[in-house]
Amino acid sequence: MDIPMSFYLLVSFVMFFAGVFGFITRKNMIAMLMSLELILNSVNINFVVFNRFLFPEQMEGMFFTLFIIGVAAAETAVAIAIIINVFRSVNNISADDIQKMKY
Amino acid sequence: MDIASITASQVIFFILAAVILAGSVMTVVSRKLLHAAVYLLFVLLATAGIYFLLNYHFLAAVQISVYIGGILVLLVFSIYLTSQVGEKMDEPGIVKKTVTMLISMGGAVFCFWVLCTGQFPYADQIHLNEIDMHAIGQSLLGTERYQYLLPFEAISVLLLACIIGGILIATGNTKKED
Amino acid sequence: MNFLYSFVLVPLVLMMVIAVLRDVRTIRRVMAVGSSVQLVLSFVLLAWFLSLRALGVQDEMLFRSDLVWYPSLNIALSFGVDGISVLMIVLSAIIVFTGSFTSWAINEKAKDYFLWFLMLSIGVFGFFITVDLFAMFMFYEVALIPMYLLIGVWGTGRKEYSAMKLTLMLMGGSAFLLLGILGIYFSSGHTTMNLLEIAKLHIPVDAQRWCFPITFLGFGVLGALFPFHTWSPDGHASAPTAVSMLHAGVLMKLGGYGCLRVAIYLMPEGAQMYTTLFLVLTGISVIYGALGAIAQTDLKYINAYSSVSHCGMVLFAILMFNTTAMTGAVMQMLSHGLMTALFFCLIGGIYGRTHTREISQMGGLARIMPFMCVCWVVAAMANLGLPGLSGFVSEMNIFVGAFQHPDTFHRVITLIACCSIVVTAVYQLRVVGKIHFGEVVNEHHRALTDAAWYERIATVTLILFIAAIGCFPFFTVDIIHGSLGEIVSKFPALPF
Amino acid sequence: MDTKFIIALLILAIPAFNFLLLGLGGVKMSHRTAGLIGTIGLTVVAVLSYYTAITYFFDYGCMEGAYQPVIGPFPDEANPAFHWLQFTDHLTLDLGIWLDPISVMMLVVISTVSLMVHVYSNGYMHGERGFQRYFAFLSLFTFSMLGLVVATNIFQMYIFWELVGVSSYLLIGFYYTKPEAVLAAKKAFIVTRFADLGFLIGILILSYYTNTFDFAVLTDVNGPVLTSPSGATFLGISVFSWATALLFMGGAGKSAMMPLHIWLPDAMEGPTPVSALIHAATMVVAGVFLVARLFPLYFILTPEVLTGIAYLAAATSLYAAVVACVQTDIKRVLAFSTISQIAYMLVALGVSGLGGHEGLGYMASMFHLFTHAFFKALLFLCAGAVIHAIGSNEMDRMGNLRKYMPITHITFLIACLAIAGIPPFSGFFSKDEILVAAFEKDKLIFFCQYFVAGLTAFYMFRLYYGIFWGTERDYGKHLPHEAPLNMSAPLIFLTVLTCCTGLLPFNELITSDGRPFDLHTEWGIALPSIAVGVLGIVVATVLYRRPNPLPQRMADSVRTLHRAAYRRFYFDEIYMFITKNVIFRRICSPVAWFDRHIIDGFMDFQAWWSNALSFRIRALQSGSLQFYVGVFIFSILVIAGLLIAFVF
Repeated sequence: MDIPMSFYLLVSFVMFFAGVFGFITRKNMIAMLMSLELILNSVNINFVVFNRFLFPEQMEGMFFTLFIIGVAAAETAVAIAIIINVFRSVNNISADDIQKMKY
Repeated sequence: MDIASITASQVIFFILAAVILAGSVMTVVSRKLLHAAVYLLFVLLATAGIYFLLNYHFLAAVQISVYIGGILVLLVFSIYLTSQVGEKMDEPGIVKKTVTMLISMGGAVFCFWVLCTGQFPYADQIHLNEIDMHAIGQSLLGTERYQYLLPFEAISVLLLACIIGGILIATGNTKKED
Repeated sequence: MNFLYSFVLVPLVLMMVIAVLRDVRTIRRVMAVGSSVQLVLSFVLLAWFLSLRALGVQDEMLFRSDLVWYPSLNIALSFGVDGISVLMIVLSAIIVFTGSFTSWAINEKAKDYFLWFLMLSIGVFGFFITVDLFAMFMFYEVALIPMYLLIGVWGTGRKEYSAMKLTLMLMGGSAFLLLGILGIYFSSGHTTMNLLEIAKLHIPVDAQRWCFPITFLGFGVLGALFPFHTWSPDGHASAPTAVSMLHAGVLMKLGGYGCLRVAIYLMPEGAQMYTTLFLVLTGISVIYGALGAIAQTDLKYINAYSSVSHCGMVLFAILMFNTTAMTGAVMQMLSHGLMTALFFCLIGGIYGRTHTREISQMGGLARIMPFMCVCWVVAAMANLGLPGLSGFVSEMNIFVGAFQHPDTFHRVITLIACCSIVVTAVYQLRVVGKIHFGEVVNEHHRALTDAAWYERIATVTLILFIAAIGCFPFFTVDIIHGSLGEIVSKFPALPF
Repeated sequence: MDTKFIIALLILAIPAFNFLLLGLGGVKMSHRTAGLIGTIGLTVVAVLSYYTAITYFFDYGCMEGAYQPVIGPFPDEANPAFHWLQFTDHLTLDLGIWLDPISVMMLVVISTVSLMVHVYSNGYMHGERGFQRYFAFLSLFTFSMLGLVVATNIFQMYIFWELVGVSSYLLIGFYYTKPEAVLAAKKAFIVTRFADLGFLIGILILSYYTNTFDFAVLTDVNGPVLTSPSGATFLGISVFSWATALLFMGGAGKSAMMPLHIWLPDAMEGPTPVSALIHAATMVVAGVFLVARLFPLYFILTPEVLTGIAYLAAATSLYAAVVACVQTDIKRVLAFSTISQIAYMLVALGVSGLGGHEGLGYMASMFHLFTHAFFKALLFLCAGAVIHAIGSNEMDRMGNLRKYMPITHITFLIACLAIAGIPPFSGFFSKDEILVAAFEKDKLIFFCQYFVAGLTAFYMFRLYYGIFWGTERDYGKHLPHEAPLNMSAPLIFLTVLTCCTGLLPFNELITSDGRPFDLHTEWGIALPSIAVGVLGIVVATVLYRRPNPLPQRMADSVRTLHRAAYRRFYFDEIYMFITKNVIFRRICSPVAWFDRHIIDGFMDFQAWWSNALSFRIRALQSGSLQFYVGVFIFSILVIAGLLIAFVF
C-alpha cells in the first residue's frame, strides 16, 4: 500500500471539522443534519482506516462503520420526520426560532 | 515521493481526497441548501471511493446504497418539502462564524499536530486482503467472539422503532387536524 | 412487633384508606376516626410507659427494637421512647387530632390535603420514636417536604414565596444537621448510628468543637433560633390553619427535642464550649421575638413572633444544663405546642369568617363570637403565663432552673429573658383588646357565626390539656424528671 | 386531715367551684339563679371565715402566749414526697394553707367585703348583659385573693398574685364594648405585670440565696436565713436588698405606689362594686400584705429597704391626697384616696420595728388595712349607689342628693368621718396608731402624714358636699331615688362595721411577733390629728357646702398647681410617652423593621443572589444545540491537549 495512513486521517479530520463548523454555524436544521452526516462519515473513515492499517486481520472497524451507517440511516429518518413535522406546525425549520418546546 | 513513482492508487486517492475536502467545505458553506446536498453527495461518493481503495467493497456498497440511495434522497426530498428552490440561507453571524472557524481550524491543526508527533504502531505497507461476504455474514449472525449478532439485532430493533416513530410523528398532526 | 410501630403504621394505613376513597365526607370521617385512634394509642403508650416504670423497669428507653436497615453504615430503624418522647408523642397526637377537626372545612383537593397531612404526621411521629440518628434525620425530612406542598397549595397570601422560603431555610438547617450527624457518626468511631450507644462512646472534644454548633444550629433553625427564624412568620402566615397548628405545635418542637436529644446529650463538652454564644442568641430570640410581636398587625405574624419568643425559651432553657431548666424546656415545648395550636386554630376560625387577619379591621368580636373569644382569652392567658394554665409552670421551671445556675452571666441573662413575660402580656392583651373587645368595627361582622362544632372539639380539647398541665404539673414534671437524668448526668461540673 | 384545714380548703374551693359553675354553665342560667349561687356561696365562705377566725384566735392559734402560724395540709405526713411542682431538691412549690393572725384577718376582710359586694351587685348589675359572667369573675377573684392570703410560700403567693391580676383585668374590662374600659384593663394588667416581673425576679434572687420559698423559713427570726444570710452582693448592693426591693416592686404595683400607681384611677372604669372589692379593699392591699408577711425579712436583713418603703409611701400618700383634692370624677377621688390610704399602711410598716411595742407600726398597718377595707368599700358602694341613681361619675352632675338618697347620705357621711379620723369611727383608731408609730420613728414622715390626714378630711368632705349638698342639678324626668334593699343593706352593714371595728383589740391579736402588747391612746398625738381632721372638714364646709366662688378663685390663684394636680402631675403622659414613643416607636417598630428588612432581607438576599447567579448560569444552558456542540468540541480539544501535554 503506497498511501500513508496519515493522509487518510488528514482527509477525515478536515471532513470532521468541516462538519463541526457546519453544525455550529448552520441555522437550517436540514443543513445541520447534513453536517452531522459529514461528521459521521469522517468517523467512519477513521474506523476503516485504523482497521486496515493497525489490525488488518480483524473486522471490528468495518463492522462499527456498518452499524454507524445503520444508525445514521435511522437517525436521519427520524430527524427528517421531526423536521417535517415541525415545519408543518410552525412553518419554519430554523433551529434558533424553535423555542417553544424549551422549558 | 517523486513523480515517477506515483501509482494509480495514489492518483485516485488524491482525486478522492480533493473531492472530499472541497465537497465537505462547500457543504457547510454553501448558502443554497440544495447545492449543499449535492456537495454532500460528492463527499459521500468519494468516501465510498476511499472504502474501495481500502478494499472494503461491501462497505462501499453499503455506503452508496444507504447513504446516497437512502439518506441523501431523503434529505433532498425534505429540502424540497421545506424550502423554496433557490432560497438562500442566512449568513451566520460574524462572531459565531469566526469563533467556530477558530475552533474548527484549531481542532484540525491540533489533530494534525498529534498525527505528526504521535507514534502509531502501524505498518505503512499493508496487504489489502479482500474480506469475503461469507465472513461478513458469519460475523454478523454469530454469537462467538468478534461476532455481532447482538448489535445487529439492536440495530434491527432500532430501525423498527424508527419506522414506527416516523409513522407516528408523520401522522400525529393529521389526526388532530381531522 | 413493637407497639411503637403503630404510630407510623396507623397514618400509613390511613393514607392507604384515604387514597382509595373519593367522597370528601367519608375522607373527613376516616380522618377523624384515625386521628382519634392515634390519640388513644398515644395515651395507651403513656399509660403503658408509666406502668412499666412503676414496675421498676429502669432502662433508659423502653419499647426498644432494632431493625438493621443498611448494615454497612450501621443504619438501623431503632425505636425506643423515654418520658420526653412519650410526652412529645402525646402532644403530636393531640395536635394531629385537633388539626384533623380544624381541617374539616377544607373542600378543595381535600384528599390530597389529608394525604400530605398524614405524611407530615408520619414524619413527626417517626422522629419522636426513633433513637437512630439517621432514621431521625430521615423522618425529619419526611416531615419537612409535605410542608412545602401544604403551604404552597392550600395556603393563603404569598404562599409560594413562603412555602419556598420555609422549605429552603429548613432544608438549609437540615444540611447542617446531616453534616453534624455524619460528624458524630464518624468521630464516634463509625460503629453505630444509635443514639444510646453513641452516648456511651466518647466523641473527641475536637470533633465536638465543630459538630456541636452545626448540629445545634441545624435543629435550631427549626426551633426558630435567632437569626434563622424568619421562615416562621411568613410560613405560618401563609400556611392553612391545621398546618400552622401542626407546624408550630409539633414540628418546631422537633428542633428543641433534637437539640436536647442529639446536640446536648451526645456532645456535652461541645455544648459547654458554646454556651455563651448560644445563650446570647436564644436570649435575643426570646426578647426580640416578643418585641417584634408588638409591632405586628397581622394575627398570624403576631403569633409567629410569639412562637419565636417561646421557642427561643426552649433552647435557652436547654442550654442551662440542669434538670429544672430542662424540665421547663420540655414543659414549654408541650405548653407552647398546645397553646400555639389553639391560637392558630382560633385565628383560622376568625380568618375563615372575617377574611382578614389585620387586627385593625376587627373589633368587638367578643359579642359576635363569644366562644371563640373565651378560647382566645384562655390562649392569651396561657401564653402570658397565667398560673393554672400550662405556660406558667413551664416558664417558672425555666426561670427558676436557669437562675439556679451558679454563673452570674447566666443569671443575668435569665433576668433579661424574664422580661419577656411583660412584653408577652403587652402584645397578647393588645390583640385581645383590639379584636375581641371594643366596638364592632365592621358591620358585616355582625352576621358572622360562632365556632362550628368541629372547631369547638378542637379548641376544647386543647384547652383541656393546657389546663390539665397547668393544674397538675407534677404529673408531667415527674415523667420528665425521670428521663432527664441521663442527659443531665453528662454535666457533672454543675451542682445539681 | 385536720378540720381547720378542711374548712380553709372549703373557703377556697367554694369560690373556685362557683367560678367554674358560673363560667361554664352560666349562659344557661337565669340572672337570678346566677346571683343567688354566687351570693350563697360567698355567704358560706364568710361564715367559714368567721369560724376560722374565731377558732384561730380563741382556740388553736395561740401557743405559748404567742400566735403561731398554723401550716398545712400539704405536704402532709401521709405523702411527704408529693409536691405540686418540684423545681430542685430544695425548691419545691407546694400549695398549702397558712393560718396566722394576718391571713385570718384577711380572710375575714375579703369574705366580708366580697359578700357585701355580691349582695350589692345583685342590685347594681341588675339586668346587665353578662351578669353571670360578672359573678363568675367575682368568684374567681375571691378565690384568688383568698388563695393569696393563705399562701404558705412566696411562689404560691405569686401564683395567686397573678390570678388576682387576671381577675382584676377581666373585671375592669367587664364592659368590654367600652374602649376606655378595655384600655384601662389592659393598662392595669400590664402595669401590674411589669411590677410582677420585679416580684418574680425578687423571688428568684431570694430563693437562690436562701434555697427556699417557704415563708416559715424566710421569716423565722431564729432560722438560718435571718441569722446567717449570704453576704453576696450585686453591683455593690447586697443581694437581699435587691431581692426585697424587687419583691416590694411587685407589691408597689398591686398597691399602686408611686410611680406604678397609674393604673388604679383608670381601673375605675370597671363596675363600681368591683372597684369596691378589688381596688379599694382587697387586691390593692396585697402589697401591704406582702411586706407584712415578709416583715421579719425586711426588718432584719434589709432595714434600708424598709425605710425606703416608708419614704416612698409617704410621698405617695401626699401626692395622692393632693391629686384627690382636685379630681371631679367621684370614683377617681376615691381611687386616689385609696392610694393615699394604702400608702399610709405602708408608711406604718416602714416605720415599724419588730416585737412588742416596737411593732406598733406593724399592728397599726394591719389595723388600718382592716378598718380601711370596710369604710373604703362602703364609700365605693355609696358612690355606686349614687352613680346608679344619676348615671354619671362626674361631680358636677350631682348635688343636693341627700334629699333623694337618705340612707346613702348617712352611710357616706359616716364613712367620710371614719376616713377623716374622727372618733369614734374606726378610722380614727387605726390612723392614730400609724401617726404614733411614725412619730416615734421619723418626724419628717410624721408631719407629712399629719398633713395628709388633714388633706384627707378636706377632699373627702369636698366630695361629700359636692354629692349630697350644693345646688340641685337638673335630673330630668327620672329623679334620683334611694337604692333598692339589696344595695342599701350592704351599706348599712358596712356602716355598722365602720362604727365598731375601731374598738377591736388589735394589739392583742395581730402584732409583729404574735405576742400581745399594751397599748394606750397617745392623746398628745391623737388630739392634734383630730384637730387637723376637723380643720379639713371645716375648710371643706366653708368652700363647698353652699355654692360660692371661693373654690374657683382659689384654683385660679394656683392655676399651674391646680392644673398639674388635676392632670395627676402628668404621670400618665410620661408613661404614654415612654410606652408609645420610646418603647413602641423606638424599640418595637425598629425591631420589626429590622427583622423584616435586615434579618429577613439577608435571607432573601441569599435567595436573590443564588437566583441571580442561576439565571446567569442558565444562559449557558440556552438549549441551543449548536452552542453546546461548540463548547463541547472546544472542551474536548482543551482536555485532550491538556492530557497530551501533561499526562502522555
